[in-house]
Amino acid sequence: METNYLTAGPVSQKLISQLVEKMSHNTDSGGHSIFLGQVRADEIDGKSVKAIEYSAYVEMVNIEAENIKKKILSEFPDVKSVDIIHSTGIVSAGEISLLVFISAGHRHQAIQACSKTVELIKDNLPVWKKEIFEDDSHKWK
Amino acid sequence: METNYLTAGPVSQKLISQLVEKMSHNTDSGGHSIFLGQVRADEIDGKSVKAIEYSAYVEMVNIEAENIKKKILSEFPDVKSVDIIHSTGIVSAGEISLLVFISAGHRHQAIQACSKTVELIKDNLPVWKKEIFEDDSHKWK
Amino acid sequence: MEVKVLFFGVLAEVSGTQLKHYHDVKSISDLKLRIYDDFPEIVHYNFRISLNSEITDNDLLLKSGDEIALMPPFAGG
Amino acid sequence: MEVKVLFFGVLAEVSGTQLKHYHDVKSISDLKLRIYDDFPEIVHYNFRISLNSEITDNDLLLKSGDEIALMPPFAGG
Repeated sequence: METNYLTAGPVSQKLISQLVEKMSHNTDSGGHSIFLGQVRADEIDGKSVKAIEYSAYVEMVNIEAENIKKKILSEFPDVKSVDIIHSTGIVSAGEISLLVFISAGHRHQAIQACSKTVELIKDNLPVWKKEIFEDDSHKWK
Repeated sequence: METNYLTAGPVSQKLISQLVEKMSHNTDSGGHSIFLGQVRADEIDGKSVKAIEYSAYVEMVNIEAENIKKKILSEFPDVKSVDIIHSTGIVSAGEISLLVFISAGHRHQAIQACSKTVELIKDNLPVWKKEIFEDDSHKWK
Repeated sequence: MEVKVLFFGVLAEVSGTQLKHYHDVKSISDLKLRIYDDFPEIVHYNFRISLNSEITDNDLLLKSGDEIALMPPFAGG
Repeated sequence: MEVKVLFFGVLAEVSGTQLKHYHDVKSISDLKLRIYDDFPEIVHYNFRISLNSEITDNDLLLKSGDEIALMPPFAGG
């Protein structure tokens, strides 16, 4: 169950830094557009979300994430790279659960491709989430 | 000449990490949209760009960046914070010269506000650049 | 013949399992009836079916080794 | 009276200076003529004028202590 797209627990600061570091070696990129999804401490029926537990259909995530990558690269010829990392398992409020990192020659395609990638992830990645409240009760989303 | 918007030399990995770290304390943010502008090793008339030297009208950068921040916060009520950092001085190819960091409750406004902030910066920040080539000749942009 | 059925999200909770093998099922519609028999609660939930990691709305025939997943609406990001 | 004139971008290179003080100038149009006298090359460049950090296209009157900047098209980002 190897995957380049899923990480156990939150997307770490270290992972984000490594990607930024890696991208800078590509001197024909002029812009990076990054989206970070973060777990909110939403209040629902008077109870505050303390974490989200994500589960995923791993094989299908790999297939769908590859499809998204291919789609973006063909639709945005100026895009040099597409990185997608989604959490599985527990991610606490304030922690990052999704990272999308697009590098492109110029800003417009970087920004547009990032936005589109996030939407495709929402629509197509087989990932589910369970909101866990302070009193350890939960709610499926 | 105090400024929150300009940094001498490239926008460092450390600065980017610090911003990501800081943002995660805000547990009512659900999305961060980040744009990083990077110096490209463009080839112009057969010569490769090795660095860009940025100069800025510091007082006016402060005023205009404040205006951009206010505009974004009023146009996008879901946006919690707007951070803008632009380089001055020499930034080598592959290094970051602009960072825009938007945190919002939800992804759509984060992404739209980031895109708009980048455009407002391009149009309104009094910053100039000089491309420096491998043979130390230069060209104003 | 044997197929593998995966339950995701709220359906894993409702069924009390993430994985169950079914024997001698001809088609997806046949399988669905068997699943509803085992876990009547599932009928109240909205979900899609994938066959070998590909979503399908058709009543396909099944063969030994097939992997079917019951997937509630995605909620990633 | 004395005003402060800032030259940015390529205009700093063309004029050979980033800052020059001018005395006894009445208005922006008056100042521009004085600058063109000192640096005739500048007439070939496209630029905007700011008075005390605010861009203006008008021929405003100047007073002592005013800061005027000659700004080629912005190229940040």
